[in-house]
Amino acid sequence: MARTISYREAINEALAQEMERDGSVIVMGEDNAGGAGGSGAEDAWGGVLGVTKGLYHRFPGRVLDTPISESAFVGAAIGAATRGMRPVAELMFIDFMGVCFDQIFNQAAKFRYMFGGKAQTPVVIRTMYGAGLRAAAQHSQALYPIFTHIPGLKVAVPSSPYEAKGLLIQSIRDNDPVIFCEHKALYDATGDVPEDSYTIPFGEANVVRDGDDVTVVAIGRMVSVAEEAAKALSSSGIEVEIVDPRTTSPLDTETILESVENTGRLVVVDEASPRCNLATDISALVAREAFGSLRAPVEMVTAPHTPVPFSDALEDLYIPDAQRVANAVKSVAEWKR
Amino acid sequence: MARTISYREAINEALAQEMERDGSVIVMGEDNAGGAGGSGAEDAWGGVLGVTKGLYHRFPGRVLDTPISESAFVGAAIGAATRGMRPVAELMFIDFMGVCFDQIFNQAAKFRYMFGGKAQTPVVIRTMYGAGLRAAAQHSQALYPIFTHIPGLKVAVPSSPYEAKGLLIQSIRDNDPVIFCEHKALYDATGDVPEDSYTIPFGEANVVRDGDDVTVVAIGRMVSVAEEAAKALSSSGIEVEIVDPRTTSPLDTETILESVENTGRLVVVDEASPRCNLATDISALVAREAFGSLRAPVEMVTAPHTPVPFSDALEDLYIPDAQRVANAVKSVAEWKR
Amino acid sequence: MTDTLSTSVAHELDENALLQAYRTMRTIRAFEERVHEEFATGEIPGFVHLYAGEEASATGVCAHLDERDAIASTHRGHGHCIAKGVDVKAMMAEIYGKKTGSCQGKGGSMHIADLSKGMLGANGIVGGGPPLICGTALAAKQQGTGGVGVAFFGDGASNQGTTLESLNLASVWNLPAIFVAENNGYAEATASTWSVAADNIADRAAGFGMPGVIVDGFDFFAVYEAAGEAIRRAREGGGPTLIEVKFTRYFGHFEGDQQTYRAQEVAEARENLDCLKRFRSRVTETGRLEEADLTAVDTQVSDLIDAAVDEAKAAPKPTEADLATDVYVSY
Amino acid sequence: MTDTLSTSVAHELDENALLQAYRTMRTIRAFEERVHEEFATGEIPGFVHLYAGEEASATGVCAHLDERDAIASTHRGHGHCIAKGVDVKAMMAEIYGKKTGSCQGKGGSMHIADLSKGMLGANGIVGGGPPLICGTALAAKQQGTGGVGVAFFGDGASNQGTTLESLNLASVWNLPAIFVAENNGYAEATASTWSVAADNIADRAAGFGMPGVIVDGFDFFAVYEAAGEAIRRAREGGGPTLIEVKFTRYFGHFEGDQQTYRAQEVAEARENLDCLKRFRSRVTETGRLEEADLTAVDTQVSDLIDAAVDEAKAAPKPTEADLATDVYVSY
Ligand SMILES: Cc1ncc(C[n+]2csc(CCOP(=O)(O)OP(=O)(O)O)c2C)c(N)n1
Ligand SMILES: Cc1ncc(C[n+]2csc(CCOP(=O)(O)OP(=O)(O)O)c2C)c(N)n1
Ligand SMILES: [Mg+2]
Ligand SMILES: [Mg+2]
Repeated sequence: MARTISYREAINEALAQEMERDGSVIVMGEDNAGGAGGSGAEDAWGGVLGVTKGLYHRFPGRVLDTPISESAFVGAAIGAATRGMRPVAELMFIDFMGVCFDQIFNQAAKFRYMFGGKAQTPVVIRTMYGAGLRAAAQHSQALYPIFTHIPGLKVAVPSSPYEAKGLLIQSIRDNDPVIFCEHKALYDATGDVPEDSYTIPFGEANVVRDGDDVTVVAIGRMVSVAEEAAKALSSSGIEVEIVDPRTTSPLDTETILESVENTGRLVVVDEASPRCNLATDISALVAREAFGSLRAPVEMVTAPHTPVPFSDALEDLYIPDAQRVANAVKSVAEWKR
Repeated sequence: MARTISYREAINEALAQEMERDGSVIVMGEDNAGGAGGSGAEDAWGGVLGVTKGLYHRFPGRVLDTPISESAFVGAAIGAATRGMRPVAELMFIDFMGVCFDQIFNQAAKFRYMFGGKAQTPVVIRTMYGAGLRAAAQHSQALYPIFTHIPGLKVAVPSSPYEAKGLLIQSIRDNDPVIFCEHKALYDATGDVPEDSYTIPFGEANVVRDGDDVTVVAIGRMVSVAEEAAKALSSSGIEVEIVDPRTTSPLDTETILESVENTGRLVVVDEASPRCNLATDISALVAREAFGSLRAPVEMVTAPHTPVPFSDALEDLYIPDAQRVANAVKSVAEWKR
Repeated sequence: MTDTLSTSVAHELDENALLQAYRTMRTIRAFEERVHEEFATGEIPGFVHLYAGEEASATGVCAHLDERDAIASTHRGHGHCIAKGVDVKAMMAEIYGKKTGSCQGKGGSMHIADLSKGMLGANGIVGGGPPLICGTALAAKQQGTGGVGVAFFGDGASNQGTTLESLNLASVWNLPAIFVAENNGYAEATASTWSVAADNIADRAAGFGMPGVIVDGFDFFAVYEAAGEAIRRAREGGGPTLIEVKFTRYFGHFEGDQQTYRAQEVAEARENLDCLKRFRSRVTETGRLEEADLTAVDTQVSDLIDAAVDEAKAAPKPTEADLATDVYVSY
Repeated sequence: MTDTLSTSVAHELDENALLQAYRTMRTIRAFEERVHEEFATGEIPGFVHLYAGEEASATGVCAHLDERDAIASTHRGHGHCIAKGVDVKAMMAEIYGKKTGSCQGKGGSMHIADLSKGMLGANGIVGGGPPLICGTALAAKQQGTGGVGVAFFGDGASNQGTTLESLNLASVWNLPAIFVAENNGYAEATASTWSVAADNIADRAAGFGMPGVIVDGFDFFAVYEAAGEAIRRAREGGGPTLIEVKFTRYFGHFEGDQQTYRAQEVAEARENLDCLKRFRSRVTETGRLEEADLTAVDTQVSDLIDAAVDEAKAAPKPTEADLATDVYVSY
C-alpha cells in the first residue's frame, strides 16, 4: 500500500526495513544517532537533518556515531564490507569527500578489479548534495559527476521519495560500492511510496513524462524542475519527454537513446558544474550513438562554472530553473539549419 | 636558442628559471630533494623520478622535503600562496589526490569566489598522471577530468617538452591555482625547447597538424598517439587536423570549434576513464556549438571503464593507441547517414 | 582554574590594552546574541554557528597578533574575525548575504574572511584550517617577517587527519605556528569526552614533538598568557605549540539546534564562569579599570551592532552581474 | 634489545610452531632475494618494494592470527602476504603479471591480496590500510567472532592523517585492532628521525588512548610476545594497541633505488642483527631445534621459490577477454 511520505521518511524507512531484514546492515556517521558521551539524550539528532532519527533505539548497537574522521570511518565501512557486513556510512555533505576520497575511489572502487575478481565490497555511502539551502560554496555542491567518473563505483541520485526508497534498498542489497546522493532540498518533498519493501534496479531510467518533441534528461532534483518546464511548454505546444536516469553509473543509455531517436532533440539538465559533468556525458553519448536521429544541437542546462554562492539572490540564479530549461527546450525545438 | 632536451629536463629548467627570477617561488614535496635526516647525501632523489634533481643545492632553503602528509603540505603550499609566496607543491602521483583533495577543491579553488574576489592563491600543484609504467590501479590514473570539473582551478596537461616548460612557467606566474599534470611516460621524451624562459598562455590550443578531413582533439600523451595515427591515415588519404588544447581549464573552445567547422568531423582522444571525462566534455561542446557543421557522429577514444590493470598484456590494451584512433577517424570519415 | 591575575600578564597589559580586550569580547558577545535573535526571525539564511561563551579564546590569542600574522578559523568563525580586526558591519552584511558584506555576499557566515587583515577565513570544512596555517607560518619563516600563523579548531576537528598531520608537519619544519584547540565540549551533539580518545587534546602534542598546554577558556588572562608564551617562542624560532582551551558554547551547535544532548552545563557556565563577567570583576576589583569605562564600552558596542544590523538589512543584494565574477583572477 | 628467549614465549611455541615461524621468515627472505635478482634482469614490470630484513614483524604478528582475523598491508606487502598464508606461487605469478597470479595479473606487487585468507591487500596508498582495518575489526566485533584486525604500516605512513585518525577511531569504538608501525628508518629517502616529530612512533599512542609498545624488529620472539599480548587483549575486548617495530630494510625503497641517502647501516644490520640468523642461533643454542631441521627448511623453501619463478615465467598472461571483467559484481 502506498502512502504519501517525505523523501526523508522514505530513506529512513528503507534503512529500517533493511536493518530489520538483514542483521549485517549497520549504519554509521557523525551524529547519526547523536548525543554520544553527552549528559543528555542519545539519538539526539538522528543525523544533521534528521534522516536516521529513531534507528538508534530500534536497532541497538547497529547505529554508530563517529568522531569527525571521515577517512577512518568511511574506510571502516569499506573494510567491514569486505568481511560480511553491509555498512551504510553517511558522508554528511558530499562536499566533504575531499577528506576521504581515497578510501572511496582507490580502495572500495578498485578492490574487485585489482584483486582479480575475488573481493566483494557491499558498502553504501549516503551523502547529501545540492544547492538551495544557502549553505554556500563548501556545503552545496553536486559532485556526483566525480563519482560517476570512477570505474568500480555505482552512483544513485534519487529524484523523489519513491526513487529514494527503492534505490536505497537496492543499494544496500547490491554487492558493489554505491554512492547514494540525496538532495538536501528534497528531504521535505512528499510523494506516494509503497509501505512494503521494494527495489529499483540500477541502470533503469524512469520515463517521467512522455512527449514526442524534445527529450529532456534530468538528474536528481532537476527532474522536478524539468517537469515544471514541461508543463509550461505543453501549453505552448511543445511536448517534452522527461527521462530520469535514477542512477548515473550504471547509466541506462538505451532509454535515453530510444527517446532521442524518437524526438530528435536533447536537453540535459544537470545541477552540477558544467565541465566534465553528466550533461556533457549524456550529450556526448547521444552525439555519438544517436547522431543520425539528432535534428538539432544538444543543449545543456547546468550550473555556471563558479563555486556555489551564498546570497539567496545569487544562489537562485545559480541553480538551473524551469525558465532556463524551457528556453533550452524551445531553442532546440525551433532550431533550423 | 632551442636544443633538444627531455620533458623531465624541461620541467626542471622551468622550475630553476622561475626560482632564479622570483624569490617567492619555493618547491616542496616528498623527497623533492631526498635524504633529509639521513646519514648520506641530501638531494639523494630529486623527486621519485628525478624531476627536481639539483634544485636543492642551487636554491638553498627553497626546496623542502615533506613528511607523507599530503593534506598538510599541499594545504601549506596553498596557505603560503595567500601570503605572498608562489609555492610549487608536488603531489607525487595524481592518484594520491584522494588524501588531500579537500585542500585543493574546497580551499584553494574557492577562496577567491567565497571571499568576494579578495583572495589570490598563486599555487601550482605538479603531479604525475597516466598509464604505461605497469604501476597498476593506484598509480596510473588520468584524473585531470576531476580537476577540470572544479570551478576555480586551472588545469594544464603538457604533451611535449616544449609545452611542459612554457606551461609550467605560465603556471608559476599565474595568479590562480593550477594543477599541472605531467605524464610519467613522457619524462624521457625529447624535443626542441628554447633555453630562454617563455610562457605559453592558458586557454590557447596548439594545432599540431593541419588537415581538412577530421579534427582530432587529443590530451597530453595522447597527442603523440594521435600524430602516429595521423601519419598512417595520411597514407590512406585521410588528412587529420590535430588540436592539443594544452590546458583543459580554461579550454580553447574557439580553436576546437573552428577546426570542426572546417572538417565537420570530430574524434576526441582522452586517456582518462570514459565517463564525465574530457572526451565527453569536448564532444558535448561540439554537439552544441558546431552541430550545424557536424557531418558525422562524434567519436571518443578513451580508456575503458575499468581500473588500470597491472599486467603489460592488459595495460597495453587499456591505453588508447594509434590503431584505435585510426579506426575511430576512419569510422567518422566514412560515416554515411 | 585559578582566579589570580598573574602579575606578568597584569604588567604587560596597560589600561588601553585591557579596554581593548574587553571591547573585543563584548563585541563578539553582542554580535552573536544579536545574530541569534535575528536568525529566529527568519531573515538570516543558511547555517549559522555562534561563538558566544568562547570570546576569551579568540581575544586572548589575537591580542598578541599584528599584520605579520595570519589566522585560520572554523565554521564558528565570527569571534576569530572580530578579534583579528575584520570590520563588524561588513561581517553583519555578509551574514545577510549583501553586496556590502566582507565577501560581497558570496561567502556567508561560514566563509567570512579578510585577507588584508590576515584573516584567512572561517571554514566550512572541519580540519580545513590547520594545513593552511602551516603555509602562512612557512611564508612568514621564508620571508623572515617574524610572523606567526594561528589555527583555531574545535575538539571535533582534533580528530580529523588533516589537523593531526599538520601538527607533525609544523614540528618537522619547525614552523612559527600555534594550534589552538577550542574544546567546547561538543562537536555537534557528540561530547568531546567520547570522541577524543585521550584525557586532553593537549596530550596529543607530545606525539608530535611540541609543547601542549591546557588553559581555562573562560579566563581571558589565562589564554592571554599561554598564547603569549607560545607566540613569543614561535617568533623566536622555537617552533609550534598546541594550546587546548576549555570552555562551553552558549548556544546550540548551529541556530536551530534543540540541544537535547546536554543538560544544565550552559546555564551554570553563563552564571559562574562567563569570561566577560570574570574579566569585569577582576579588572575592577584590582583597580585597573572603572565600572564606568566598561559600561561605556558596552554602550558603544551595542550601538555599533545596532547600526551594523540596520545597515545590513538596508544594503543591496548582489545581482546577476556578480554571479560569475571573481572565480579566477583571469581566465 | 635483549637476547633472552623469554620463558613465556618459549613455552607457548612448540617445535612445530618454531619451525613454522622459521619457514615463514625464510620463505619471505628467499622470495624477496629472488625477486631482487629477477627484477634486475628486466623481466618483472612495475614498482617493486622488498620486505627483506623485516621478516620478524609479519611473521611474529601473523603467528597469532587465524581465519577470523584480517590484515591490511602496504606497498611493501610480500612479507605480510606470505605470513598470512597467501599462496607463494600465485604471488610470484602475480608479480610477473600472469593470469595464474593471486589477482589474475590485474594487481601486481603493490596489490597482492587474498581475501579468503583475510589478507586485505598490499596497498599503493600510504596510510590506506589503517581505516580498512578499523572496519575489519568492527566486523569481527559486530559478528562476535573474537577476530582482530591488524594494520601494518610504515614510519612514513605514521605521519599520514588517515593513519592517525584511525588510531582515534579504534579507541573510541574500542575495536579489536592492532596497529603495527614498521619503522625501518626511512620513507623512500627520508629518515624517520626527521619525518616523525617524536622520539618514537609509539609515543603517539597515548594521545589516542591506547598502549604504545616498542619492539626490536630483528627479534622474532620480541615481536611475537608483544603482538601476542596486544592480540589477546584485543580479543578479550580490551581495545587497540600501537606496536612500533624497529629495524632496517635491506634493499632500496624500491628496486632501482641507488640509496645514496644512507651509509653502512644495512651491511651492519645484515651482519649483526639479522632476524633469521638470530632466530637460528637462539633456537639451536637453547636446544629447541637442530641445525639439520632448519637446513631442511632452507632447502624446501629454496625449491619452492625456484618452482614459483619457473611456473610464473611459464604461465600465460591475461588476455583481452580479461580487460573489462571483474570491475563490478554486476553492472
Ligand atoms: C570534514 C567535515 N566533516 C563534518 C562537518 C560537519 N560539521 C560541521 S561543524 C561540526 C562539528 C565540529 O565540532 P568542533 O570541531 O568541536 O567545533 P565546534 O562546532 O564545537 O566549534 C561538524 C561535524 C564538516 N563541516 N566538515
Ligand atoms: C598517499 C601516498 N603518498 C605517497 C606515496 C608514495 N610512497 C610510496 S611508499 C612511500 C614511502 C613509505 O614509507 P614508509 O611508510 O616508511 O614505508 P616503507 O617504504 O619504509 O616500508 C611513499 C612516499 C604513496 N604511495 N601514497
Ligand atoms: Mg566543539
Ligand atoms: Mg619506512
